Amino acid sequence: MKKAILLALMMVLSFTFSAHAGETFNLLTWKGYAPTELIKKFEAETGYTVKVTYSNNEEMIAKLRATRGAGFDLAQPSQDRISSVQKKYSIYQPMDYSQIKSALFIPSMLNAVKRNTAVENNSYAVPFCWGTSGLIVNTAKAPGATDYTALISEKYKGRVSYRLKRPTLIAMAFAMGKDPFALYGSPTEYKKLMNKVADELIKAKPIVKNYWTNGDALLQSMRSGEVTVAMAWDNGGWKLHAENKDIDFIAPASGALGWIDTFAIPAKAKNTKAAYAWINFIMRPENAAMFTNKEKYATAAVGVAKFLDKAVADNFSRSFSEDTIDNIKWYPPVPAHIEAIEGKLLDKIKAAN
Amino acid sequence: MIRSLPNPRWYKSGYSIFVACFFIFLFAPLLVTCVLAFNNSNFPSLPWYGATLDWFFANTPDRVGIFHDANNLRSIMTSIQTAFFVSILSVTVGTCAAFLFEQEDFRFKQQLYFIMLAPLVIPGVILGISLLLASNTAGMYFEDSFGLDVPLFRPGFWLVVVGQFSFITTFVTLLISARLKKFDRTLEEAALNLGATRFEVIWHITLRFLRPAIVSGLAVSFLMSFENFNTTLFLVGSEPTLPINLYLQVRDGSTPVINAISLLLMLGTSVFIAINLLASKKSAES
Amino acid sequence: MNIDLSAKDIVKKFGALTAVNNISFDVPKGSFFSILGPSGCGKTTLLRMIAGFDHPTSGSLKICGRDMLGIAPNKRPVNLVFQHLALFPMMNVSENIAFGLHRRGVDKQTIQKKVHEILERVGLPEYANKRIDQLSGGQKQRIAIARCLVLDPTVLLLDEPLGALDLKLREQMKVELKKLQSEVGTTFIYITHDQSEALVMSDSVAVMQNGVFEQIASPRELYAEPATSFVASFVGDNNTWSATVSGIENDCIAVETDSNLHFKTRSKDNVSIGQKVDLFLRPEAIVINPHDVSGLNLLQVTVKAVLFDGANSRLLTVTKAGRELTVSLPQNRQYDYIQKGDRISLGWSPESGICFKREE
Amino acid sequence: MTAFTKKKSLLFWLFLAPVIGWLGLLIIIPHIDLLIMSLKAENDMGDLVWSTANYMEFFREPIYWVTFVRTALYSVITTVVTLMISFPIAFYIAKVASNKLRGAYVILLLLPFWVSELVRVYGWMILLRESGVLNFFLLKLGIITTPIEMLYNDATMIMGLVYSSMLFMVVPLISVMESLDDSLVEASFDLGGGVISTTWNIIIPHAKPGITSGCIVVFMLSLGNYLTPNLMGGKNSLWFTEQIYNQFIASFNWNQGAAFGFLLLLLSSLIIWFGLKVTKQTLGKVVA
Repeated sequence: MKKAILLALMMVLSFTFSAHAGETFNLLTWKGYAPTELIKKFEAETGYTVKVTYSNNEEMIAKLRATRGAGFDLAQPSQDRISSVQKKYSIYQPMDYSQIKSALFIPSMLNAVKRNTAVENNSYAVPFCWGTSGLIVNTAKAPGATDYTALISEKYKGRVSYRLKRPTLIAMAFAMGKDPFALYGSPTEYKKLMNKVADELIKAKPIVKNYWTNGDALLQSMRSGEVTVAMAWDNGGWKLHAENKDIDFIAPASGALGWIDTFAIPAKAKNTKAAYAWINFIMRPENAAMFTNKEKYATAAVGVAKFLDKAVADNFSRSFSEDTIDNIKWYPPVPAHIEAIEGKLLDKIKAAN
Repeated sequence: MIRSLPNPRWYKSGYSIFVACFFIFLFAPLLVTCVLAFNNSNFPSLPWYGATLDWFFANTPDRVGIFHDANNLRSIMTSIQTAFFVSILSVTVGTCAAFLFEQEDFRFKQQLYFIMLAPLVIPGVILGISLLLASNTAGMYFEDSFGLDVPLFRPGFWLVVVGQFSFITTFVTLLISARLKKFDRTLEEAALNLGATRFEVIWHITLRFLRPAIVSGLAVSFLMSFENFNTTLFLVGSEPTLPINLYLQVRDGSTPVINAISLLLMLGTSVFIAINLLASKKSAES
Repeated sequence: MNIDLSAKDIVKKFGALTAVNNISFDVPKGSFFSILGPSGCGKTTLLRMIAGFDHPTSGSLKICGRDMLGIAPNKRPVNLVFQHLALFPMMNVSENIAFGLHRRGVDKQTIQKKVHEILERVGLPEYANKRIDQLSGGQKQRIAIARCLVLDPTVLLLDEPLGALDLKLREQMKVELKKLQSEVGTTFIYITHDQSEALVMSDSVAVMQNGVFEQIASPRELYAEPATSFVASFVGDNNTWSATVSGIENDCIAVETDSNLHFKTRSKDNVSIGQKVDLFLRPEAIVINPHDVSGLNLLQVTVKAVLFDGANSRLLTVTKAGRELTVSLPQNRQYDYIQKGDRISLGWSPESGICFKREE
Repeated sequence: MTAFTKKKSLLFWLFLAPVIGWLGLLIIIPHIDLLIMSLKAENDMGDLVWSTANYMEFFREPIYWVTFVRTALYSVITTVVTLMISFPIAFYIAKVASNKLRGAYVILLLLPFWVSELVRVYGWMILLRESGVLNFFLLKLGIITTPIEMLYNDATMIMGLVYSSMLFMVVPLISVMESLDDSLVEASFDLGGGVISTTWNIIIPHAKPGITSGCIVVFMLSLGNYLTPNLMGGKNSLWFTEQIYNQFIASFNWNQGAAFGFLLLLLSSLIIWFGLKVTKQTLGKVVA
């Protein structure tokens, strides 16, 4: 008995300390951004053990703030959420662009991200993938949903779902004919606009079935017809389209919201070597294409076209006509204070009856 | 009304039906979870597409069974490690606390006892954020004044251990105190009388008497740690424990793998409880 | 004579075990009836059947002529004083007493009056507002009885209520209980394993063993004329010999004990020569160094110890064959000379001894 | 004598040191820090200064205190419902079920609660959602024609909370009822009491310590619950713990979150203190 206990003790202890000693690579990212096949391939190539933690923009920032930039070797925030956070909490380290094979990236996108994540003389991120938020519509069951206003339309009562997050507020502001990004500079104006948006959303609350937090769950409810109109990312709509031709992603009339997700290295990353290795690995055309084929997100890598499935390539051209592409609203960097305003309003919407 | 009283039939059968309903209520969600772990569908819901063991053993790009799911397996390991350290720490300190409050007398004992009970009424979330804030304050202080980066002072494995320890110890203390109360102190006096030192007395007599309570303290703290969510949520770093990991999956997309994990979890806990029961029965007999 | 309680052919089985085996008895109104027996003899089961907590397997039970079968305990005109009293610790004294009256829907003023009266009766008028844990053992006892008596039950059942008290208090409570019973005139059924309680208080006593009544009689009769050897050995102290019948005379028999002593005595049962018997002899029936020996059984013994206990003092003696014998030692100073180790002679009259057939 | 006291005091320090370390470093200091943090806020320059702004914000903004009151109220409702369901169950297990079955019942009762709360909530979600198991069977049986969303409403959320904290009510009730002498119930019946008057006059007063401690724990757990309201509550169910979480995660306003945390702590202490006062008990006695 005593021997067994001793053995168990030794085992747990050895596990605990070996786990810290090994060459692990800690990735803080969105669900789907690190497909299992790619992780396995990367591990085989480099010998690192990859540990993935799933998160979203807000939690990424909160987590890195709490750890003061430790615990993870690489994070994947959206490009608009980096500079203000970096100014305030210093949770990232400057990106060493010399370690990055810049030939792998679409140059304009790399430059845009560099510009948007610049704080003082340093830039903090490189692009990974991009996409848009818009509407996923079951055209058979909900004809006529072409703009964000469908989300607050009586017509679709009880069949609507969206995230209770900042993109929804911004989308509704655009739908009301305003440009919230133009008001980023003046918090009071911005607050006024957002108050109006919040009032609309509160008024339209009976129309919402639920506020989704779970991407897969949303897709499942769209599949089953519980939800027919949703605001979500384009890739979700395309995934569903592959199964059911009635469902598709629609770029809304007042403009899809364009985002770019990036790689940024936390301030106290232990294994920056692995971080750079991962970036250079996953941006290789064949790997980036594999990711796009599986998750349907558009990648920031060049030369992927020949590896892409035809269906995936078609998705984009089907949902985006020439002028809808021009109409994509790209997120500019979020200034401080803005998020506090939005946070309170989101709470208010959630609590309202 | 009670066993020794004659009861009318309607009363007896009505009562039995109520109790039966209660147990159905208790087990329905668990049963459904277990059954759907075997459904050959990519989603944890009906209709039934036939039985499969994919969610345990599969290893394909579409379906990864729990035994090949590195992410979940790692979080199970993390949970075991956390629970291991938490139970050892809290039983050690809890035993000290039990001795302190049961056998020693000192000023401010009442006040200290009251503080010891406080974690019972502090919501877990609050405990989590206050520890997060305090560790952050301490971490900043050490960094700014000494340039030291102390891993303990930021969310991560050890902060989770510390956070869970901080309230589980209260439960362990109460558990061990309850047994220590029943201890006949004349036994200690007898041992002292026979020439033992205080340390020897505690080691040979009191601790041996406390053994069943210590064992069940270990078990209880292990299980409490294993299933804790509220406190852990704020303290977890790059190594999520199983409940946190499951939460992220339930929230961000779920496959029947979660059902499979739940099933294993129930099996594991049942075995754990059974062993614990047998052990306590054995020690009660001896 | 009015019969308050009438039990007929009561049988109670728990699975294979027969706890009460075919018992019949009547309790007259206003009497103090005790059931005396060792623990496990079935007396508590019998009492619980009367109270309504258990149902007899067969037989009938009537109170005041009314059949009690199928009547719930809270509907029976009997009340029970529990072994550990079962006073409600969450209520004070007067609330405890008022509990049953409230259940009957008696109005508040009447309740108050009755509670006051019964407290007077049990001699605790000042205790109405005390908590239960502030009472002494004897006071609790009286409150428990008061709680039942206030309901004017036809029959009051008492389940060894004096068991938890210390000796002195028990002696005192015996007297008080008897007094209280004769004052209120309620029928008491009292169960106990303590023969002294049964003998002191009762009008009649039933001795119970293995689920049957061995004898129902007045205390005096029980003591002087036990009907069975169990009663003889259970009630009062006795010296016992195993013996064989060696001769039969008119109303006397001659026996030879295992240690070869020859006695004359009387027999309860019909015996023949050669019959194995048990001979019972009470310590107080033995005379020490008798002056007039005519007609007495005589034997020589050595004093092994003097057991001084006031009025209850005894001598522990041994016969030549090594058989121990206790003898009452009257404290009239007449026998002060007897010392440990003395040889003395003992005598007893044949009427004092009693024989029963040995049951093999 | 001196040698003896010396040794004793060494032992005493040995016991005291870890306990002080635990309570001081992990309970007292963090909560003081929580209080300090809650009393600091950013001024217009972005510096942290002493301020009661966080608390003012709470009272000024109805969504915060409405959520706060709502959380408290729903926790009370949860506690009451839990008590009503648990009381007869505990009584059954302690006093009605045969001795042989009692152990089995208790194990059955414990089993679900050692499984992570998340798994239990997840089970309910599978069971109740619009495409869930219950709807599936109701449709199959023809009781309903279109599926009903049973998840995401307040009643379901309360049911989830009741389910989550049931054990912490039943167990203390069972142990307190086991200590009830059967003869008290018998005496009550003997004196003419029925089921209702016996329950009211004898059993409930006797079970009071168990009821109190069960209620305290259940109330506490509901108030501090995050998972159940978050996953089962739906679009209207803002729980106060969620507000705290949002302040930390979504708004990055730790000071505001600290203030909310402190308010929640205050609320739970107050209600528990009040509950103890009303039932005339002390915390030490209730938990021991």
